[in-house]
Amino acid sequence: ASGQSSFDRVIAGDGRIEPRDEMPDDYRKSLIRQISQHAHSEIIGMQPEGNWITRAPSLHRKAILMAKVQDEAGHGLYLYSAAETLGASREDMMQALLAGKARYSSIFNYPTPTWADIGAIGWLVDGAAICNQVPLCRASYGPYARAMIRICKEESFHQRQGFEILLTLSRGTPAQHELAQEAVNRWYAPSLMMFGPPDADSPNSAKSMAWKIKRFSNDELRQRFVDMLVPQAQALGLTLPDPDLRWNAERGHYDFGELDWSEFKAVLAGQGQCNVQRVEHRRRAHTEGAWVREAAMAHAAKKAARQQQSARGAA
Amino acid sequence: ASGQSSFDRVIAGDGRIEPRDEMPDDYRKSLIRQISQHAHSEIIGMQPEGNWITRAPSLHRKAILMAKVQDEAGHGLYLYSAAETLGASREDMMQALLAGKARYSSIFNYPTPTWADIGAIGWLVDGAAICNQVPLCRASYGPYARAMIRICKEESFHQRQGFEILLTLSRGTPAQHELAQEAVNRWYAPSLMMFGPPDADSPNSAKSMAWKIKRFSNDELRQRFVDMLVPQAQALGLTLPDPDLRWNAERGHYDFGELDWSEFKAVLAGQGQCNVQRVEHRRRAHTEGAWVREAAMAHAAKKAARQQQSARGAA
Amino acid sequence: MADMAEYLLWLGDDALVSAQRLGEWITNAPELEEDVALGNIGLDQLGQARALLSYAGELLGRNEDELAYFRDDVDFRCTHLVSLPRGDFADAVVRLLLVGAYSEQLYAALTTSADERLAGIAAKAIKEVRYHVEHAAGWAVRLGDGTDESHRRMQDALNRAWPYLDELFDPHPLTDHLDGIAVDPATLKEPALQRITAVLDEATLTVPATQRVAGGGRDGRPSEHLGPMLAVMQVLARAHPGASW
Amino acid sequence: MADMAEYLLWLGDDALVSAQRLGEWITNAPELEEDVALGNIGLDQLGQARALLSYAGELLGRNEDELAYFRDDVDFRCTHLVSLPRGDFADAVVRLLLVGAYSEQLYAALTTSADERLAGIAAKAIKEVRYHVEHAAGWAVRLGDGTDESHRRMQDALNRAWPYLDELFDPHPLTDHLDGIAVDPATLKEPALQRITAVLDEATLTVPATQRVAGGGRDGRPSEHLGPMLAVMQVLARAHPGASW
Repeated sequence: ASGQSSFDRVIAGDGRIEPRDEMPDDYRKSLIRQISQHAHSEIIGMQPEGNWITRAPSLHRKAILMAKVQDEAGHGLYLYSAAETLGASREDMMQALLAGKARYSSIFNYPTPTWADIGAIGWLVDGAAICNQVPLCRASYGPYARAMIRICKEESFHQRQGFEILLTLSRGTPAQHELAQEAVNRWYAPSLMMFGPPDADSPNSAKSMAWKIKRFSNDELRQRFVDMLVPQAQALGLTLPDPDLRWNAERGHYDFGELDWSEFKAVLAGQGQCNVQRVEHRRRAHTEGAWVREAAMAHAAKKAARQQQSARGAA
Repeated sequence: ASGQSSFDRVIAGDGRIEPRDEMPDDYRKSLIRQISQHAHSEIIGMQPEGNWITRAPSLHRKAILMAKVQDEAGHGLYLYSAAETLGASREDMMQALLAGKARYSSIFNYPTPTWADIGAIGWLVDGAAICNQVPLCRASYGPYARAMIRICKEESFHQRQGFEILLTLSRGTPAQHELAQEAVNRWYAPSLMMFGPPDADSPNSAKSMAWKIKRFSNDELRQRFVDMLVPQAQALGLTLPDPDLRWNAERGHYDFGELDWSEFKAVLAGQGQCNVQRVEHRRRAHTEGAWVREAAMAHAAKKAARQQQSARGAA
Repeated sequence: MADMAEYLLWLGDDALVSAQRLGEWITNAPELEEDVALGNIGLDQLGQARALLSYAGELLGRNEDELAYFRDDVDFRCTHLVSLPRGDFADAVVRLLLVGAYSEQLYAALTTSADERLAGIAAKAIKEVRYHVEHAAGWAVRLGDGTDESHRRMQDALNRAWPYLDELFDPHPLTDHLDGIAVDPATLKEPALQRITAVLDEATLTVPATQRVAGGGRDGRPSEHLGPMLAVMQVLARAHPGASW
Repeated sequence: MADMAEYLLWLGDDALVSAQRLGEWITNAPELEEDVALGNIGLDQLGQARALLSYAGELLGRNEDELAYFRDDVDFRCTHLVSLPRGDFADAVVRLLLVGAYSEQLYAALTTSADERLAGIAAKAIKEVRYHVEHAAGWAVRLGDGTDESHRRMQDALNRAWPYLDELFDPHPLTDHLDGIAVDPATLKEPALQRITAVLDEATLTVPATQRVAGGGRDGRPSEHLGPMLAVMQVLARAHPGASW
């Protein structure tokens, strides 16, 4: 009971919960779910962009893209570590992902048919991720908050790089401009859906906010994102594909049209264009790498045995 | 002794030796060596051309190339069968090839960096093969002679197709013309070397000729080939890369320059550009297919067992 | 006419991309006999593609090679199933079975198309496709009911391919616009599935219970695998625009 | 100046093609840590390639992207070893070890090149390459002296790569023309082989006794694998000639 009340006190005082602190079981489970989903999203998110590493149209862009995809692997690693501080095992989390039982951000089930998608992912998807994640840098669980601080720094680089790709395309040849516009047309609505369903339909949000894991509602974040995008789209010379998008002086925000949640739900339910491909890709890489991981363990065991033996010999 | 003399009689009378006929051990061994080398050459020869199936520049050419490479697999199969009639096992021959112990025509250790190589292989390599093989249609060993008749028919299609590819390139854009000339520059000398070393250095030839397996010497065939090429090269509008090539009215043949046999010997000794790659490719395909072959055998055994059981049940 | 051309692209692109993948198998098959067989099947598919794309090209004022070599992936109209990466031999067998069973129904129905030229193409194709399905079915049974490893590989391959099957049968407004000429893909599903499940039964394989994927190949949303495949297929033709070969 | 540019292409193309192959590993590594590590190494190599190709480009009046994207395979100057198909992780480790051991000697020697800019590039590269060799050596030992399967795979990969090693050390008239600036590759062979064999010993692997292949990459006779690789690498840039990215 004293643990429970200390937890409440820390939360109320906007303090940080650390791994060894007591915490309610629900809090722990909810965090494991959220952090592992976030980790999986980083890992699966490597694929739609990895798709263009071999075809990046300049060496400069190739280097940036390789670094970005590599950053995402790094983010996945921090986040798995953060989840491990809560008692989850990386192996279990990975197995859940490979078995198709774990969630990851649905946005990565959309394909990247053109190079402009790399720009759109950076600008829109990473942009939405940042809006979502900046508040998480103040999440009540310490390891998660610290991981998010590092991740957000890198993500904002990524977003700027995405913006630059689109800007170059938008100001390039007519064919390049069209590629950019067409990618924005495809990624705009899905990126708005990254904030989750409307507040009215979001059952987990209330608790997360009470626990100070989440700080703003889905709809608040979505509005913030749209308000941020509109001037940036103007700077890009690209149009956001929403006829209902307009400034509302009264609200001091942009109004925007209804989103088609039925598609979101279909993708979430596994029927997106790439759901199967993404999980299958990960499964194949994991399976093909099994002999390497086994060998590394076998070698470590051999080495330890040898050291033990030579220590014994010396004694 | 009566077998030996009947063999001699058949040979002397330009007749055919058939699988069940008695034959000298040397004759049998020499034929197995020659036929299996020929079979291996067909199989390995699929690779330099197979290299362009996915990139063939028109659907018409892609279809012709696929059919050609497939024909070569077929030729390999006939020839392995012909060798099997002499008591060799396909499995043993294949293992010798995979182990790098069996010979195949050195010409296939040259690479095909450009599409024009597909034309040059057809015109020059298949052309040389035909010169070599047409006399083999009268070889004294029946199954070999019959396989060669079928193979030669198809090879002459292939040669014509190669000629057509080069003709189209030669009459095409300047870049295409240059590709064609450059490929002919690379394949001309190696194709002349396909007839084997000069007669003076060819130890096996005399016996093969006495047995009526071989009917013309290496140098005779090479001369015949050069005489055939010169007018065809003129028709193609391409130059054969030999400054010493000129008509000799006295001989009634074209004179041609010395060949650089040191390169030939290096390639033969395994140091060509693609020796390692060709055998490794075959080894990989064979290894990756092992589970399929095992399953086919296991299924056949199961099926046979079931049939036997149901036959027993019926009895 | 634009609708007709579009429909021909559906069929022609499926055939072309299938043939291109089979082309990757040549020199890589598990036995020489299979190099020959896969080559034959690829050639049949390529022949179908050429007939269909030539016809489409006449309607569009382009020839077969312009359509094959100078369209980008988003301009192709093939389903996702045919562009999946080569995979192992079990993947090849499973795809040949699934695509073949669909094509068998498709071409059978198209032999009575009101468009005579398409009916003629279908009449030739149906004979070829029947053989392809037979060939795939033979392997499916041998491998499904072979060793433990071959059974596992076949089931894995089936699980991988299955989510892409439904796209082949998706209804589409285009076929409504071509009444009597084209076939509503949805009508092909039941007989094709019957054929497939009969083979899987004999092969001791289980029909997967997996979710379908979205597809979109017919509407210019190709799989991510198509772009890299076309990069290789088109590289030489595009390096020499306007050249003859 | 043409000689200098040619020499820079030797080094730059080796680095670029190595980086391109490593790029194929990202999202496919046996563990996430290795996705990161291979990505790092690929980025280092890409950085080396860019420095070298930019320099070559200045001498030739072309920029790094024109050299990377608008040359055909026969205009590349990389050795065959770097363009071999991706293979399995053992192939990646072996090639990284072999190419790394060569590069380690090469860049160490070039730090004293009479060409200051090249010496500067080498001074940066040598630090990176030392790490790459360490990384490869660590894996070679773990896998060579790991399980029976990993030992077999490593030895197989070593046998596959070994025939291509000699080309790296082939003497060539070009380096004679660049006395004091370039390094005679033959002089690098002994120390590189020492490094390699020390690792193989610890890894319980056997130096293969296989024949070398002819090579020819320095003289415009690229491996057959380079063309298809460049088809993919260059496809987008070539589809938009003159565009900026």
